[in-house]
Amino acid sequence: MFDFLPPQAASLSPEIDFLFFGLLIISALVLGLLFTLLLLYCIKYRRGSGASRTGQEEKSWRIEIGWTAATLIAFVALFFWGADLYARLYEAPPDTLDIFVVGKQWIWKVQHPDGQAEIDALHVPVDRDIRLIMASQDVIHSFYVPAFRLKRDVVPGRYESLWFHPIRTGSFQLECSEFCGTDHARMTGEIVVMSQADYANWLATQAHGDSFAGAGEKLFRSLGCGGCHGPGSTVHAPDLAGLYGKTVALADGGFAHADDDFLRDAILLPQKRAPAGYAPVMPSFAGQLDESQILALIVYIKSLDEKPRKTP
Amino acid sequence: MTSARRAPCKNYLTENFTLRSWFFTTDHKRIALLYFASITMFFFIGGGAAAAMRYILLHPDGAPVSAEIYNRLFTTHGIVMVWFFLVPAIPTTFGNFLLPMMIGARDVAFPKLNLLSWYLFILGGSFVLYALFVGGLDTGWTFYAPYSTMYSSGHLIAAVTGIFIAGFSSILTGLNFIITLHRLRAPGMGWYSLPIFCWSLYSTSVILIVATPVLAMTLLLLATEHLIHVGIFDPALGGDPLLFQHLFWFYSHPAVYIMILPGMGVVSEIIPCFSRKELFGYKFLCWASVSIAVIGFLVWGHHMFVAGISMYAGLMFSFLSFAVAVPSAIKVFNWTATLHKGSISFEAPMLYALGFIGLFTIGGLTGLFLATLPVDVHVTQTYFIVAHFHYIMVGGMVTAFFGALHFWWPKITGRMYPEIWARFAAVLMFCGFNLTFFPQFILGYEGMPRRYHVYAEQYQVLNVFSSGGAGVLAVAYLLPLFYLGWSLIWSRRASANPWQATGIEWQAPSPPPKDNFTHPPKVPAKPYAYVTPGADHD
Amino acid sequence: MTRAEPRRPLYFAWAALMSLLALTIFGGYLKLGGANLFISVAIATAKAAIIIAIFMKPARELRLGWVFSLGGIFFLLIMLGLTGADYLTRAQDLVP
Amino acid sequence: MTERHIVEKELAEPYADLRHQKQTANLGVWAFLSTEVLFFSGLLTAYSVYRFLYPQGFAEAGRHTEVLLGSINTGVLLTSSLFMALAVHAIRSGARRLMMLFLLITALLGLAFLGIKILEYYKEIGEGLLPGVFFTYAGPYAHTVEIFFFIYFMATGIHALHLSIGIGALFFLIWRTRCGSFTAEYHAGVEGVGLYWHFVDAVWVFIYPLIYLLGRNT
Repeated sequence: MFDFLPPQAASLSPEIDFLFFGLLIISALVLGLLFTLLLLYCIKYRRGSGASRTGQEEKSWRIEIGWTAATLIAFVALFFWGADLYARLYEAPPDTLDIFVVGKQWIWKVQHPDGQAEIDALHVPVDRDIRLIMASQDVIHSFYVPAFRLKRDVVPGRYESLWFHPIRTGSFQLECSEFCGTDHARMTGEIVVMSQADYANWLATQAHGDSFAGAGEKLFRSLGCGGCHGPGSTVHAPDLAGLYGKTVALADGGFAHADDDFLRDAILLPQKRAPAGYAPVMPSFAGQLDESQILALIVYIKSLDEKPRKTP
Repeated sequence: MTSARRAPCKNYLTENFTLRSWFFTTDHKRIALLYFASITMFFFIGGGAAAAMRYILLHPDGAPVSAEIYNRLFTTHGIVMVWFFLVPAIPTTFGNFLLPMMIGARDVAFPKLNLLSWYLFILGGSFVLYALFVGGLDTGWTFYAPYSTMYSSGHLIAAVTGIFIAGFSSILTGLNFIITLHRLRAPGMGWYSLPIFCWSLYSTSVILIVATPVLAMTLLLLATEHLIHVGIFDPALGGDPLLFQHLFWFYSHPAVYIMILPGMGVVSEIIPCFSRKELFGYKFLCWASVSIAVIGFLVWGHHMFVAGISMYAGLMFSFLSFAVAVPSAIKVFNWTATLHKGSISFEAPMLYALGFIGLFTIGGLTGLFLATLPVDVHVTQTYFIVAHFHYIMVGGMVTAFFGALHFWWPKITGRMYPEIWARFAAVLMFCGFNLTFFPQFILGYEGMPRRYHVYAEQYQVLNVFSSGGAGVLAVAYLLPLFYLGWSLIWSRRASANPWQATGIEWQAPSPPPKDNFTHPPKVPAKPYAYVTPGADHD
Repeated sequence: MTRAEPRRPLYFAWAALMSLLALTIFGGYLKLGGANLFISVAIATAKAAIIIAIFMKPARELRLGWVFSLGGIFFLLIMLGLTGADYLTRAQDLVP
Repeated sequence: MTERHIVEKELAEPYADLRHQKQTANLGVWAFLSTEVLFFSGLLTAYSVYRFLYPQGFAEAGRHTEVLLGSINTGVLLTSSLFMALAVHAIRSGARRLMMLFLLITALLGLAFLGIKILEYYKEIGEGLLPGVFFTYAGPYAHTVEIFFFIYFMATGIHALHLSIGIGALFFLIWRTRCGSFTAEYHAGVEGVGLYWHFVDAVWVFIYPLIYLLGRNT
């Protein structure tokens, strides 16, 4: 539409642009009206001009209430327009392709579910719902893709997710938009959107050993997690198979949804949301694992819940 | 012109010439001048940093400096401009000088606290200048944790201490104004006889005393975490970085209104005076100021839409942010309506006021873009934000500051400024400003993040425009320094009321004597009782 | 000059404060789950109200004193309320 | 002293009569106290957020505070407030010597509070509960306990600082009274310090249950 705009590369970008231009037109009308009046009054009522000054508006409250109400109605309408679109931007649809992103000073590290890893680049297939699960190793970063009209701060200590549906192939700019230190301006990368066939090819040609879940399983063993959480263990510890997505009763009487953030806390801050019915003996692994290792563990734990369902 | 011929009698400037009489003065007018000198210095320090940044941004590869230097420059620019120019600018200078005079008082309620407030400001400023001269810091003015507390290596403690101390200076000023307005109004001066400038300062002061202590506590927590590594904000130790942002923006969003409300007050004085017409919708303007101050405390979360607050919190803050724009819109409409059937002349203060309306409206309208959630997700943390708040802060507040400076220059110094030069500077400022910051809206929508000194090639053209505009703007800001300085000695003397304005500060001689009024001022029943030539007044 | 002001309310206020202190200590050891917080904050509010109303007398000089004494609390509630609105609705923490 | 003497002695710029000056000073103190409320509210918000995020860890940490000393201190402070109110009452009827006595008792109770507070700090630091500097607690909720004690030391430390300033102000008042200030007609200074003292007391009234009584019910 306009040359200066970055390409509209995700399913919702045209809608965001539409909203933006809606706002732009409204603003232009308001500004046009205001500047016309200012200019008109300044010329017509300049000192010494012959224009009649009789009949100055004395009572003002009718006019005041009029324009206040008009402004308010316009604002409420704009709010609902924005709110509807935002809700769709915010909530990911089901069945997304999940890719893991770790930000650290000053690189973006990407892990695909099958184990392919890349730095400062993200390859995704076109026409699929893609969800990024993002973590930060150190400070707050922000994952920003202008062509998708999307950004999300990557806050250390928790997972942030961002979903999009690419609608055109090509290479788009990735930027860190939250100031993160010396080389903040160099923390950029590229998003490569490929046709589904090309994406399959690309995945195949990338050298990789284990799948991401496989890497997690190795870690799980080398850290000795199975000693307590394994099937034959004598220690009373939660069974991890099928845990992901469940609602867990907590020791303080509350409930928690066993999602990525919950598992992350369970590994790093086990007492933050301790489950009910277990002694608080889980050691903290904070400081021993980096963000992508934690992600690998979580992906492995997630994969555990699929097995029982496959063999009914 | 009797006063022009009369030999200068004793006024607050000629009362006494010793250094002691300046540095230990409790006269609100002298304190205003002490502040004026201090913030002028800070304005040019902050402006220098901005100029250096615009120079660096001419090239996409960030030459000729390293990232460290650029990061320190924008931090310097932010800290100095926000806390040592924009927040104190109008209240401590024109507020201090004019507030007691506008209500017919001899001084503010607590003159000694007023002086103490200036010393605190200078002490805080010294800490910040020390931090900058020994190497600066690179956190940005927002000090986001955990970067500021755990990772940055700059002189965080000195800078934060400086801001902490300067905060108490703000609190004392706010407290003084509130009590002064409640208690020292001249007999017969009701709330609805006050000029809008006083209402604006009252609203500003409420924000100053309510929000600033929260900043003080936040900075205290920040500094302690930095010093002894406790995890109050750092997630690695169990803290929550978003808590810092909540506390910080609880101050820093209302702080935006600290900066703009006094500007709105100034414009509300200038426009009726040069239109020779009563201010339209006076009571609506009064209460619009107060509602901005109160609703302004409900919207801070719009700085955090992409930072990880919940979707519901996002929607709530978005709605409230639209709500706070309503009173601002009311103000713009009322100023415009005041011009209708007036008798408008275009002296420099009026040019600044008209420029303010235009630039503030653009700033305000782009604020709506940012309150609209999906658009904010795209443009926040880009140059769109930078352009938006500079339209409010510089286009609005700084323009109003210069408007006030010219409008009350005769009252403060007793001299007229040179009109031609002043008009030229006003127009130059308006053009330079738009050239600098309008391209940044486009840059932002194209996706150039802020705080980047190395950027993609496609952004260069607009950046060059912006830097060019900054050059023009720099000249426009330096000009008044020369012609106003010149006017102090060589310009003609001003009469008591050169603009034929109705505010009672104009009933005092120019410059006023130490006790402000030579005889008790006549308080008009209603403010802005201008008579338009040719109108059929009852 | 108000010589006639009685001294007795001050002693009553002090007695009430001490009783509330005893009550809040006692309440702190009851096993009431979440209600403990509610009770202790309610008692603290009552104590503060006594201190303000009887010891401090906001309207001693000007009725405006009441506005000033409650103004700070009003903004404090805004701060707690809106910050809470975010924390209580963060999806990852609690299921309803 | 005659009316005219008092006016000559106490009246300051920019006031024309003492009543006006006194009311204004009183209002100024109230405005200052509303600022103080917001100063403490930053900490209160931090406390609320972390208590909400880590209920168990906070309960655990609360059990490590000195509830006995804290309760005694609450009583001491509430009593000091009574004497402060009595002091204001005394000067309002012109009893200057009685007021000095009450002020002295108030100040001594304040010092007693500080003494107990120091004892408490001494014990807690001995247990290794000083965050960042000397923190040796290694139970299951170590991080949370550290955050709790950070907020604890901040809140009580800033409170103690306020109290120390109050004590200093009380001795200043006593000294000024000996020099001849304060009469039944004009005693804005005493009332101002009184308001401040009661405010510091009211802050403690909230600190006490939130810190010392936390986690006592399990």
